[in-house]
Amino acid sequence: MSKEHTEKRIVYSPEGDPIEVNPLQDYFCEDLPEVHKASSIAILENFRNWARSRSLWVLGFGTGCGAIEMRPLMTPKFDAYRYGIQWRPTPRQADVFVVSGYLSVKTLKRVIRTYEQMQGPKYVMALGSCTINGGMYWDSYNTINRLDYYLPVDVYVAGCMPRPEALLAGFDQLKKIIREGRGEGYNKYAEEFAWYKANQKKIIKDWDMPDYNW
Amino acid sequence: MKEIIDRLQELYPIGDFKQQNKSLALITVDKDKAVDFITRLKNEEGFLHLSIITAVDWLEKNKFQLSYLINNPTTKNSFVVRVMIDRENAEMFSIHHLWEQAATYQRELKEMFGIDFPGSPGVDKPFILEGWHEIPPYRRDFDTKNYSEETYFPREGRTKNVPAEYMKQKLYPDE
Amino acid sequence: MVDPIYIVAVLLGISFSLGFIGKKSENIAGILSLLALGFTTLVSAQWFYNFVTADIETYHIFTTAFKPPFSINLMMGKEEALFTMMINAIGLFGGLYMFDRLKAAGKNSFIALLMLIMGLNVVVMTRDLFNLFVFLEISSIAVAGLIVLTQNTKSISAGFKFMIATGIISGLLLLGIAFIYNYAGSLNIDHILTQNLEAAKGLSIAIFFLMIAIVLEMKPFPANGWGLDVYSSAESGVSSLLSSAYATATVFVLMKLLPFAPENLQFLIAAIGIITFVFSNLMGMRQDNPNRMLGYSSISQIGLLAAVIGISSVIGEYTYFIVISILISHFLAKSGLFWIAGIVKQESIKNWSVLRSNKLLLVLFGVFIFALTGLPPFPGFFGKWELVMHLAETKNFIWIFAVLIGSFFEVVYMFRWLGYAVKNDIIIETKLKAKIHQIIPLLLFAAAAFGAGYYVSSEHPYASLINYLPLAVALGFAFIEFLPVFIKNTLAIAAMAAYFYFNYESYNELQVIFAAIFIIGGILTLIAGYAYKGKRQGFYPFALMMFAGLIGLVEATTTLEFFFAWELMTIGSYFLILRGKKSIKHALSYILFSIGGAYLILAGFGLAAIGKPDISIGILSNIELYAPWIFGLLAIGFMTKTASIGLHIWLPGAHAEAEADVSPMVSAILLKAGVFGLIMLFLAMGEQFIGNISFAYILSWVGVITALMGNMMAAFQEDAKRLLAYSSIGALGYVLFGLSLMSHLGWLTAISFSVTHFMFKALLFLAIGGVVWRLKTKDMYKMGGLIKKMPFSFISVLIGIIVLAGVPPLTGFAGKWLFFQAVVEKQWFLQGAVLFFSGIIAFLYCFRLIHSIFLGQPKDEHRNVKEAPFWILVPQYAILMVIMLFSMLPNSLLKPIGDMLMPYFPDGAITWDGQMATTALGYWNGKTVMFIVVGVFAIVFGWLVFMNRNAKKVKQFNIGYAAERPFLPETTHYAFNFFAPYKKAIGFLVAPGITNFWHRVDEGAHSVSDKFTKIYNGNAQSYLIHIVAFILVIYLISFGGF
Amino acid sequence: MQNIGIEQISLAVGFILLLIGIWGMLSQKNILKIIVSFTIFETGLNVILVVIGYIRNKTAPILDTTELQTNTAEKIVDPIPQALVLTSIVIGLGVTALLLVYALKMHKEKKSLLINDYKDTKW
Amino acid sequence: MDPLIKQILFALLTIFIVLNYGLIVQGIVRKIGARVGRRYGIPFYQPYIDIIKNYSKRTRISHGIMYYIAPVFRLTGGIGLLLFIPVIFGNNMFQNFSFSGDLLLILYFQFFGVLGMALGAAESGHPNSAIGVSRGLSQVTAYELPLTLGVLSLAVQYNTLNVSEIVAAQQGGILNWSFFTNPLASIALLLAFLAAMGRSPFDVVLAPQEIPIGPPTEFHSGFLGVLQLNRAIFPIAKLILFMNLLFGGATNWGELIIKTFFIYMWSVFVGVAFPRFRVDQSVRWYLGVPLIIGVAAVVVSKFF
Repeated sequence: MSKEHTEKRIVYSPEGDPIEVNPLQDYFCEDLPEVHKASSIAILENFRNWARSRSLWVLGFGTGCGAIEMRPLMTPKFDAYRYGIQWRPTPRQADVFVVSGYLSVKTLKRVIRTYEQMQGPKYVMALGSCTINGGMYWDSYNTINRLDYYLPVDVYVAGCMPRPEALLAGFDQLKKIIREGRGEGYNKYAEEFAWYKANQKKIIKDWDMPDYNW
Repeated sequence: MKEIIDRLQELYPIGDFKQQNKSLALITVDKDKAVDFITRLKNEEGFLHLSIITAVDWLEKNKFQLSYLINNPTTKNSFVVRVMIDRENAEMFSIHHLWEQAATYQRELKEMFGIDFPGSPGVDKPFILEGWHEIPPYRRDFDTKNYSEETYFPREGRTKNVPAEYMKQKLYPDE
Repeated sequence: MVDPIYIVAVLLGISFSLGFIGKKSENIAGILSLLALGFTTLVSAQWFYNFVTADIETYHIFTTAFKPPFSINLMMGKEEALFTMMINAIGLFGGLYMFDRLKAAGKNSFIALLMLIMGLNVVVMTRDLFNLFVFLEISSIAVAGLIVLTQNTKSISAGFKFMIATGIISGLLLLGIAFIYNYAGSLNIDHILTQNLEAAKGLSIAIFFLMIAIVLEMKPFPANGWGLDVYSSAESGVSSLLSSAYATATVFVLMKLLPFAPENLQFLIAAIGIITFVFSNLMGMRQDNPNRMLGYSSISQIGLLAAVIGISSVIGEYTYFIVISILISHFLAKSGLFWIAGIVKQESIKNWSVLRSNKLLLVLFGVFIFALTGLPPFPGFFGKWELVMHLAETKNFIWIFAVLIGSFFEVVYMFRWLGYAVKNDIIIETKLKAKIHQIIPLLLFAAAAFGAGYYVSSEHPYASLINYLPLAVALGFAFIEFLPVFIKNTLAIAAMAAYFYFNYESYNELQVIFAAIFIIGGILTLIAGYAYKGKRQGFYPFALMMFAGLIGLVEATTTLEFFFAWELMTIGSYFLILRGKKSIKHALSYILFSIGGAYLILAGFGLAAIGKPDISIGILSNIELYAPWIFGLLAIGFMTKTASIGLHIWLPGAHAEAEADVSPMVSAILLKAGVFGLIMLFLAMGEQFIGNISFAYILSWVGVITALMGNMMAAFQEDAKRLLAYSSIGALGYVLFGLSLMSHLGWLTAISFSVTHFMFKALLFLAIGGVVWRLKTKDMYKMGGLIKKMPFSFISVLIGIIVLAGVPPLTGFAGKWLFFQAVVEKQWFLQGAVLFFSGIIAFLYCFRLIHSIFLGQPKDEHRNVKEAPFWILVPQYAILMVIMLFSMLPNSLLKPIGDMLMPYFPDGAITWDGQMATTALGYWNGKTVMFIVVGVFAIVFGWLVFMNRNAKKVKQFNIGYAAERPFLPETTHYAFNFFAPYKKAIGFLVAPGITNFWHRVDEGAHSVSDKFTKIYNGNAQSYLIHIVAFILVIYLISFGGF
Repeated sequence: MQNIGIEQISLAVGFILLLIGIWGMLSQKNILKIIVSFTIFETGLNVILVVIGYIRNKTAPILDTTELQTNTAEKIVDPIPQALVLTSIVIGLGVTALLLVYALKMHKEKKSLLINDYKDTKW
Repeated sequence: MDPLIKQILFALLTIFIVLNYGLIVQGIVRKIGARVGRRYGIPFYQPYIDIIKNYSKRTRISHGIMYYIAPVFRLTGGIGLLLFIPVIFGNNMFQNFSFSGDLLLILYFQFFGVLGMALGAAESGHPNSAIGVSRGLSQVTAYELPLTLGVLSLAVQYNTLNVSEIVAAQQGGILNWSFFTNPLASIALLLAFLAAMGRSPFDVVLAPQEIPIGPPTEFHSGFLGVLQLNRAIFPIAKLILFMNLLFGGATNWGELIIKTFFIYMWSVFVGVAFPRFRVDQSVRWYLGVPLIIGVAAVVVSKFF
C-alpha cells in the first residue's frame, strides 16, 4: 500500500472540529512484549508442556517454496494429524509458525507481524537452507540469509527443500524441546527485543507498523 | 516475417533482422521510431498482443537494451523489437497507450533498472521492493553479493562446493 | 334593529357620494367605503345575532306601497342574515386587505367594491327574480371592474372571458326569468312557488334556463374555464371576493331557487355539483400556480355545496347544517388563502418556502389549509361528517365515494402545498413583510375559523360531546412558543401526567393499557426533549395535539369523537413528521395515507350508523347491514396507521427522517392507535365473513406478509432509523396476526406485544436517535466501534435487540412464546411458520444494527464523540428498568391483560402459578429461566475471568489480517450491504413492488389530471363552446331522456 | 296557420337573433366582432322579452289618451316586460361598454384583436 | 438434601457427562472422517489436549468488553440449552431445569449464545468475523423454516409443546417414534439438523479457507478454550433435543449415547460426502425441498 495511509492526517468530526490522526499510534497498541515466566509448580508446567507438545497448531502461511512440502503432511501418506498437528488459518490460534523457505525482505515483514500476533508460548520452525544461511539465494540483494537474527527459531530443518519426512522429524524434535521446557523462544524474543528489532529494522526500510504487532 | 520487414524497411530504419525461428524474429529499431513502429505493427500488421517488455543492461556499451515482445495471435508470429537507449538518464517513450499492461512492465523496469518512462501511469510507485534506497538492483554495476554480505548477516562457515564432486566425495570417498 | 334596507341604502349612497369626492382624496373614499361596509356588516351581524339568540320572526322589506307580488320585496331571515353577514364581512375585510391596492387604482375601485357587495346583498335578500338578475349583473360588472385592478395581459383577457361568459349566462337567466313570467305571470319567488304550476306547459323549460344559469354561475365542470382564468390572474383580493362573496351568494341563490326545480333537475344539479367537485379537485392536483390551484379548489367546494343542495330532498333537515358548515370553512379558508397568496406573490407553490420567513403567516396558512380540507376542529369537518352520515343513511354509496375521493384529491394538493411552504429546500432570500391592514383580516378570519368550528360543533348533537380540553391545552402551547424548551417540556409533561392521573380511574382495563402506552409513553419520550436547546418552535403544540388525539381515541364513546380524535392525531403527527430533515415527501405520503385511511373509517362509520338511533361506538356491535363492508373499510382504515403491507410505504421515510424523540413517538406510540382501532373493531364486531372466508383469516395473512416483508426489508437497509422503521412494520404485522387469531392467547400476544413493542422500539429509536444526534449521519456503515464512546447507548440497544429478537430470558420471549401457543392452538401453522421465519430474520437486522453502529472498527471522525445527551438516555433507562421487571416477573404484565380479556375470550387462558405460565400446550417460567441463565452466566464469566485475568488490551487494528495490516477503518469495517449473499438468495422478494404500485397510481392520477386540464386552453371561444355544449348536454339529459 | 301573428314572428326573430349572436360569438375570431355578436344576442333576448309581454291587438301601456284610462288592463299589453326590457337594455349597454373597454385594453397590451392571441392563462 | 441443591448437583453431573461425551464424540467423529479419507487420524482424546493446550497459553489479548464476554454468552447458551432439555426420560433428576419452559424456550434459547458470540466476534473488528456472522445468520434463517414446520407438525401430532410429553408419547416400541409415525416432519427436521450442526455442506460460516474460521477468528487462548467447551456441549444438547423429538428419547445414559451418536453420524455422513455450499445456495436449498417437505408435514398432520 502507498505511504499516505501511514502518515498523519486530519479528519473532521461531525461538528466540524479537526482531529489529527496518527495512524501508527492511534490504530495500534504500542506496548512491548513481556516475558512470561513458566509456572513455578513443576508438575503443572510439565503437564502443560505435554499438552502443548501434543497439540501443535500450525499456522498455514506459505512463505517460500517449502509451502508445497507441507501439504503432503495432511495426506494419508504422512498424516501429521495423528501427532496432534493441525493447521490453523489464523495466527491468533496457532502455536507453531513454519517458515517454509526463503524469505525476501518483503515477506519477512509479514512473517514478523504474523509471528508477533501469535499467542505465547509459540514456536518457530524454519525449513530449508534458505532460512539457515541463505541457500541458493545467499548473495541475493533481497533475500535474508539467516532467520535467527530476526526471530527466535526453535527448530531448523535442513534441506533444499526438506522432504515431508524431514518435517515430521522436525516436529518430533520440536515436541521434544517443548516437553523439556526449552520451548521459550517467545520469551527470548521479548528479552532481546531491542536486538531483534534492530536487525529487523536494518533491512526493512519502510517500517510502517508499530514495534510489536499485538 | 521477412516480408513485413521488407515492406516496412522503407519507412523505418530497421537494423539487425534476425529470424530466430519460424515464428520469432528479432529486429532493432531506433529509439525515436520505436513507438511509431510498434504502433504500426499493432494497428496494421495484426500484432495485437504485448507479451512482455524487458531490459538488458549492456554495461560495457553503456546502453540499455529494451525488448518488446509482441505477438500476432492469428498468425502466431512474434517480434522482439529491440531498442537501444543510453544508460545515463535512461528514458524511453511509454507505450501504455497501446497496451494498458505496458504500464506495469514499465513500472517494474523503472524500479529494477531505473529506466524512466515519462507519462506512464504510476511509474514512480514502488512495485515489488519496499523501501529500496540503493541503485536499482538489476543494474549490473550494483554489487549484489557485497550488498547481501553487508546487509543480511551471512552465516559463517558457509562453503561452496561443486555438487557433482561433493556428492562423489561424500558417497564414494574411496574412489 | 336597523332595517336591512339600510344595507343597500348605505352602500348605494356612499358609492354615489364617492363620485362627488375630489380625485385626489382616495383615502377619504377608502375610509368611507370601509365604514360603510363595517356598518353593513354590523347590521347583518346584529340581525343574525338576534335570529340566533332571540328567535325573532323573518323580516320583510317592501319597497313600494304595493305588496308583493306586485312589487319588489326583500327578506331578512336567519339564512339571509348569515349570508349577508358573510358577504359584508368579506367586503369589509377584503377591502381592508386590498386597501392600498384599491387606493392606488383610484376611488372608482372603491365604488366597484361597494357595488359588488351591495349587489350581492340584494341578490341574497331579494325575493324577486328580475331583481335578482339585475343585481347579479351589477355584481358581475363590478367584478369585471375589479379584475382590472391588475392591468396585465392575463388579467385583462381573463376579465374579457369573464364578461363574455357571464353575459351569456345572464342572457340565459333573463330568458328563463322571462319565460317564467310568461307562464307564471309573476316575478315574485314566493308567489310563484305558492301557485300550482305543475300543469303549466313550457314552464319546465323556463325553469331549466333559470336553473342552468344559476348552475353556470357556480362554474360547473367543464364549463368553468372562464372562472379559473379569473382566479389565477386577478388580484388575490379580488379572487377572494369572487371565491368567497360571489360564490357564497350564488350558493344562496341556488338554495333559494331550488324549490323551482323538479326533483330530477335537482338531482341533475347535484350530479353536476359532485362531478365538478371530483374533477376540479382532480385537476387541482397538477397545479403549480397557487391562485389557480385555489381557483380549482373554490370551484370544487362550490360544486360540493351544489351537490349537497341538489340532494337536499334526500338529506333532509340537515342540509342547512352541512351547507353552512362546509360553506363557512370554505369562505374563511379560501379568502384567507387567497390573501396569503397575495402577500407571498410566488408564481409557483414550490417557492412558497419563502413563507417561512414570516412565522405568523405560516401558522395562519396552516390553519386555513386545515380548515379548507375539512379537518378538525374546523366546521368543514363536521359538515363532511354529517354529509357522509346522511348519504350513508340514505344508502347513496356512490355519492359517499365521490365526496371522499374528491376530498382526497383536494388533500393531495393542499398538503403538497403546505409541505412546500413548511419544508421545501428552495431558499428565497426575501423576507416576507405583511402590512398590518393585511394581517388583521387574516387573523380575524383564522380566529373565526376556530370560533365557527366550535359554534358548529356546539350546534351538532354529538359533536357537542367532544372533549375539547386536551386540544385546548395543545393549542394553548402555541401561545407560549416564546418560552425555552425546558419550561415548555416540563409543562407538557405535567399536563399529560395530570390528565392521566385525574382520568385513569374512569377507564376500563383496555383503555388503561392504551392510555398508558399513549400517555406514559408520551411522557417518557417527551423527557428526551430536554436534550434540545433553544425554543424548539412548532413542536409542543403538535406533539400535544397528537397526544390529545390519542387520548381522545381511548376516551371516545361515539364514532364522531373517535373520528375527531383520529384526525386530530393525524394532524399533530403530520407536523411532527414534517419537522424532520428531507421529510417533505414522506410527510406528504403520510398525510395522504392517513387521510385516505380516515376517509375509509368515515365511510365505515357512516355505513355502521345506518338505521341506528345514535352514533355511539357500541353500534358497531350490533350491525345487521353491510357488516363485512363496514368491517373491511374500518380495518383497512386502521391498517393504514399500523402500516400493514400495501399501506406501509409512508412509514419508513416518515419515521426515519423524524427527529430523535419524534421517531419513538410516531413509531412506538402512534402506530398503536391503529392497533387500538383494530382491537376496538374486533371487540365490537367479532369475526366477519366474506363468503366462507373469515376476515380474520385474511388479516392473518396480511399480518404475516407484513411481518415477513417488514423484517426482510429491514435487513437490507443501510439507514439505521429506516431499519427500525421497517422493523416497526414487521412488528405491527405480528400484532395484526395476533389479533386476527381471535383467541385469548392471540389477543394476549397482540396486546402484550404492543406494550413490549412500545418499550423496545422507543428504547431503540431513542438510542439510535442519540447516536444520530452525535454523529449527524444515519448511515450505519459510516459508524462503527461506538461501544467505547457510547457505552450507555450500547447497553440500551443491546437490551433492545434482545427483547426485539425475543431471545430468552428477556421479556421479548414472552411474546414469542405466547404467540406460538396461540398458533398451535388455532392450528394456523403455515402463518405461524412464516411468522417464525420473519422473527428469525429479525436477528439479521438486529445484529446488523448493533454491529454496524457499536461494534467493529471505530471511525476516525468519531474519536471525540460523546455519549448521547443525558436527557435522551434518561427515558431509555427508565424503559430498561421496566423491561427488566417484566422479564423477571412476566405475570406482572401478562396477567392483567389476560384478566382484561377474560370477558371477551374466556377460553384458553393462561393459568399462572407464581411466575409459571401454563397453557393447554406448554409452560414457561420466566423467573427460573432468568435465574438459571444469570447463574450459569455468572459462573462461566467467573471462570473466564479467572483464565483471562491478564488479557492485554489492544487497539482497533491489532487484528490478524492475513499477514497484512488494515489501513483505514472505512475499508476494514464490514457493514455496507451486510447481507449481500442473503440478498442474492431471496432479495427478489423485497423488490419494491408496492412502492412502484403506488407510484404508478400517483403518476396515473396526475396524468389524468393533466389530460383534463388540457380542455382549458385559454381561448375565450373554447370556454363559450364549453358553456353551450354544457347547456345542450344537460338539456338533453333532462329532457331528451338520456 | 292563422295563429302566426306578429308575436310569433317576433319570437322567431328574437330566437334567430339570439342564435346568430351565439354563433357569432363562437365563430368570429375578432374581438370586436365577438362583442358585436354579443350585442346581437342581447338584442334577440330583448326582442323575446318584449314579445312575452305582447298581447295581440293591444296597445302600449302608455296612458296618454283618456280612453285607455278605463279598463286599462284589457286594453294594454303587459307593461312589466317592457319595463324589464328597459332595464335589460341599460344593463346590456353597461356590459357592452365594459367589453369594449376590455377590447381596448387588450389591444393596448398586444396590438392584436384576435381572440386566439389571448391564451396566456390556461390549464 | 434440599431438592434445589440436589437438582443443581444433578445438573452439574449432566453437564459433566455431556461435556466428556461431547469431547470424545468429537474426537471419534474426526477419527471417522480421517478414516474415510484413509488417514490414521487423531487420537480420540485429542480434543481434551487441545482444550488444555488452549488454557495453558500464557498470553491473551482483549478487543473490548463484548469480545471478552462473548465466550461466556456462548457457553451459557450451550449449558442453558442443555439444562432446559429433559435428558433422561423417566428420571426426575435428569429432567434438569426443563420445568422452566417448553419446546419454544429451547428453540429460542439456542440463539442466546449465537447472538452473544456474534456480538463478541463483531467487536474484534475483524471483517472476516462480520462476514462469518452475516453468513451464519443468513443460513440460520433458512434452516429455521423447515425446523419450525417440523416442530409444529410434531406439536400437532402430540398436541403439546412439552418435550417430556412428546417423549412419553413415543414410548413403547420403535414404531412409536415420531421418526416412523411422522416421517415427513422427521425428514424436514433432519434436513434442518444438518445446517444446525454446522457441518459440511453447510459449514460456510467457518470457511477456514476464505474467511479464516469466520466469527471466532480473533479468539484464542482461554477464550477459545471456553468456545471449545461449548462446541462439545452445544451439539450434544441439540442431538438430545432431536433424539427426544424424533427417536423416542432415552431412558438411560447408554441409550442416550447410542442414539445421539447415530443421529450425529447422519450429519457426519452427509458432511464427508458433500462439498460446501455457498450461503445463497444453502439458503435457496433450504427454501426449496426441505421447506416443501415441512409444509407437507404440517398439512398432513393437520388434516390427516
